[in-house]
Amino acid sequence: MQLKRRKMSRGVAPALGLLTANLLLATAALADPLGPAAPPPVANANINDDTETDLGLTRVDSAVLFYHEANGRVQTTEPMISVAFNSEDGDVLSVKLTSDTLTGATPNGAAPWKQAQTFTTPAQAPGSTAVVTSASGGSSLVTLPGTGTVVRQYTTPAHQLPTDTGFRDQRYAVDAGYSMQWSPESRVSIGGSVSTERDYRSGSINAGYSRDLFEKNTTVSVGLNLEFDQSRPYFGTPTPLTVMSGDAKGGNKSKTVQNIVIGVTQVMNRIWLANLNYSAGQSDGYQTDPYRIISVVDPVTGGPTQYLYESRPSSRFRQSLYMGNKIALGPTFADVSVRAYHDSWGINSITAEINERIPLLSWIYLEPQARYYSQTAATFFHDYLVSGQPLPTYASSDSRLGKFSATTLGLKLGIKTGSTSEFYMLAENYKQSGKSTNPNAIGDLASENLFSGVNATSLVVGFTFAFR
Amino acid sequence: MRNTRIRGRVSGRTLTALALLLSTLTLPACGALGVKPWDHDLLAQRAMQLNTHPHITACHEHIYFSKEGSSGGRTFDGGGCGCN
Amino acid sequence: MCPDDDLAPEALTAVPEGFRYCFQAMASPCEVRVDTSDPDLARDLGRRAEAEVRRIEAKFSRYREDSQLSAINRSAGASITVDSETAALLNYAQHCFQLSGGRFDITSGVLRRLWRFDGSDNLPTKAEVRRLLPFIGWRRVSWDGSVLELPKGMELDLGGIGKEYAVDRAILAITGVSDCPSLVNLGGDLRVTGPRRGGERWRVAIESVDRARLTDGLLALAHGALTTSGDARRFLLKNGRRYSHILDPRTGWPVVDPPRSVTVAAPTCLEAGLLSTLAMLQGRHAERFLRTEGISAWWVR
Amino acid sequence: MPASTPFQRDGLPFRALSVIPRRSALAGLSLAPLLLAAPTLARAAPAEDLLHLDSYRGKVVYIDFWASWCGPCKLSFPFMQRMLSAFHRDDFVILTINMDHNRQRADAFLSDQNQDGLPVIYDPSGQIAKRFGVKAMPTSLVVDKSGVVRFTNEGFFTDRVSAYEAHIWELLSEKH
Repeated sequence: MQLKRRKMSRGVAPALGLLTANLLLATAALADPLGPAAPPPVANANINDDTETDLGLTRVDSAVLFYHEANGRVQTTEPMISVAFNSEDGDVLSVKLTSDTLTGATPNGAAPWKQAQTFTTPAQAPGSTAVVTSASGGSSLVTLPGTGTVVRQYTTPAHQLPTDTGFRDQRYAVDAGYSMQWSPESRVSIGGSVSTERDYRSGSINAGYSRDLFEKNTTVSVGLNLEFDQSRPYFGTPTPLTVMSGDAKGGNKSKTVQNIVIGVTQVMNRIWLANLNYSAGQSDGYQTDPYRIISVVDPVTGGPTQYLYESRPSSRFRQSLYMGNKIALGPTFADVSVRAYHDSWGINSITAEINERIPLLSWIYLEPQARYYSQTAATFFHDYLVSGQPLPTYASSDSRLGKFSATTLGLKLGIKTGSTSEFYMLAENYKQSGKSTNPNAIGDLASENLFSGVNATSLVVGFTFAFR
Repeated sequence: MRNTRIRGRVSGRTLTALALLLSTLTLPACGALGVKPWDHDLLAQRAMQLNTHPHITACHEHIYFSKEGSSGGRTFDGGGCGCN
Repeated sequence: MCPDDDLAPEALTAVPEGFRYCFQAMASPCEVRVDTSDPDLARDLGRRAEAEVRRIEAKFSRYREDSQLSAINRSAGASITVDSETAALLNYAQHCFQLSGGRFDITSGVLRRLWRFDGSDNLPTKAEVRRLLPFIGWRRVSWDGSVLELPKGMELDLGGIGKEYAVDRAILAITGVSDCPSLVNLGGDLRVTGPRRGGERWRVAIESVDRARLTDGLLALAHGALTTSGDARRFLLKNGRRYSHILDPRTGWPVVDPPRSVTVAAPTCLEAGLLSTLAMLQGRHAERFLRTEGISAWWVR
Repeated sequence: MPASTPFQRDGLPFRALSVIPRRSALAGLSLAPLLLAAPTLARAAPAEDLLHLDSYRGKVVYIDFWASWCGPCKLSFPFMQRMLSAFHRDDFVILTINMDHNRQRADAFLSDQNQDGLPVIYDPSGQIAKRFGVKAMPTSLVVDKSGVVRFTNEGFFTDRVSAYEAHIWELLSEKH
């Protein structure tokens, strides 16, 4: 029986390709004959190899900062705790509490001199009879003859940077924020914060929007922040450039700060994530430090003739361009960033940072950190004013406004205690360095160390964990 | 924003111009960079996030804000404390 | 290609392009070339490929008494539920049967009882062939996608797709665990995972039909697979007429005047194998089939 | 019959020819998933008509591209597990395609999720994902009974699970 000679259908090859693919697809779905490639998967080979996410988890992160400046200067202890509630779709509600205890001596702005110097500050808050009882170490209460007002006086020995040890402060701050996935490609966030200390209050609100482009390789974001601060000096706000005295001063002063940050985060390649931020901030209102003074010195000897309360402009426009990079080099992760900053007070600065996170074992890593910073002086920065010369409109001797550079060297240690929990610790030294003696300073000031930068060590100890 | 802003010296304007130039240049170029969505394995690592330890970043912001003239960059710069 | 002998001392040998892992399976010398400088990786990938090839051989070779296929062939008409892999292969064979107008038929294996292609001239008689035809024909098999009933006396033979399927599966076994460029070659049916490091192409030797010249030319291959049908060693010669070992299952007789060998390139080994077999089954019209289908192929008349 | 001529192709003596077919065997061929890159010059067919999953004709197919490092992917597995048990094997098939470069991590992920039910196809080089123009992780494609990709879900959001499920019901209710 002769089978009918059916002609072979045309288009065999294309159909065959399809059939083959289906076959391989169907059979490929079978278990791999050899089973998993290697011995049963070991816990993450190294601690950096961790892609756990917080989706659907509540994350608690607590840390304490111990900050200590050399030679008796400022010292703070700052515990903080945050709780973040993560939904499974990326919405995050977070609250953070911070408290900050500050003690120690703060430079009062006067220049050192070859003789001891005595400074007089008010002891009674304006309109109240209460007297500062415990004038902390080194200062004493004196009743001025004639006026009968009680003032606080403290003396700085010769050749020493005048500092006021009368500072004790307790600050409390609450930050809250909510961010949500607005659409598969975009996120929005809103937030606010309140911070109070005995002589300063601050409140801010912020909002942000970010959008993913090019299959999430690029994220553009914009953030706005509006802040309202109120300076409430213990003994009222002194009139700028008036003589330092024990009299009660004026009332409180406030300022507003508006900020915008525009950022682009770009995946450069599989191991490199770059982030470019431009931020601009305008602050208007009272920006002077009510407790700081500036020495007016004798034009010949350089000796202090009087002390004036400092004065700063009432507006400041700041801009900075920041580029951060995260690079995965083999098992280590590098974080390299640079920032250029400029503001309307004449301060230009360059900051460069590098952190290298090196995994030691599967549960521990070390992260050496280094930072270099250098800034130019503000236009109105002076170590001192010269008696007899016309007073400038603005003048301050605050080292934060002077020309200096600083290096930070730190080491962070991370210990993984669970799939989503980690103990972390960072020890760091931050050292500012500037021109200590100024050869062409007036008279004997040339041999005094006018630089009042800090040399601080800080230790942060923290523990974070998450639960469903 | 009150308009009595002190005129920044030239370098202020150049910084703004530089920033705008950079953003206009980088954005279109961004399209060419990047990896396939399934090649984000290293980028998804926890250690690759821009802010792995928020509290440490906050401590740094606080210290540097109160000891230096500049601030900001990574996040909002802002006072929040009458630190001195 | 690897030495034929079974006693290859160390399966892994270094070659200019990296490493070559040799083994014997499916009655032919097999090699896995891995473009890497890491011998352990090469040995691991080689072993994976070999394990997959042996698994398929153990399951689907009709020469192995303990194979599933042999169990099916002994079922004498009983209904057998087959596992999903066998089902997928039977579906595939069924589609190929329909596509080829009945020319590709996995039930034509019984013809081997009559035909011995040893270069001699002992052809079977027409009567002997006619007596065997009732036991050939996929249409006689009842197959509903999971249960098979093979009539008594009939046999299945995955000869046309077994080796090619093993090559494709071996490639999957490799690409499943590594991006390392590799080549799997089972007795001339070969496939690459992709271009070699640096985008180079693989150089592959094609065994020609002319026994005198071992290799005929080199092919450079960056993607896909290559198979060759036709074989200089298996034919019959009777009063000047050459009978190739390609049998038309519908007639039980060798195909008339096929090319001596056809080599086809395609994305997968299965496609290349099927297309070269189908081309040979066209006999005289092989070249026309290859051209009209736009198949990239090389043949020798 | 002329003596055996060397391999003959377009009359060119055959030397080290690269595999450049005159008219590629794959021209117009609709490659279903697992076809790796076609020979060099073949045009890649557009992603849409690629998915003629012939052997799945008559079934709705849910294809999910995932990786161990992707947070939302982990959330999609319980959903897929539920869908697998919700519909009959003859009507509904789930295929998951793993994009991990490191197989160990994929297997570690699967053993954590104790996912033995869901078939996994390993695609470390992203061939399949490229063919389907995957733009996000995870991406799930819902294919109707005649093999056309009807829904593409980029990302996985738990508050859209009912929408994902509705897609499947819709396609199941269509006549094939």
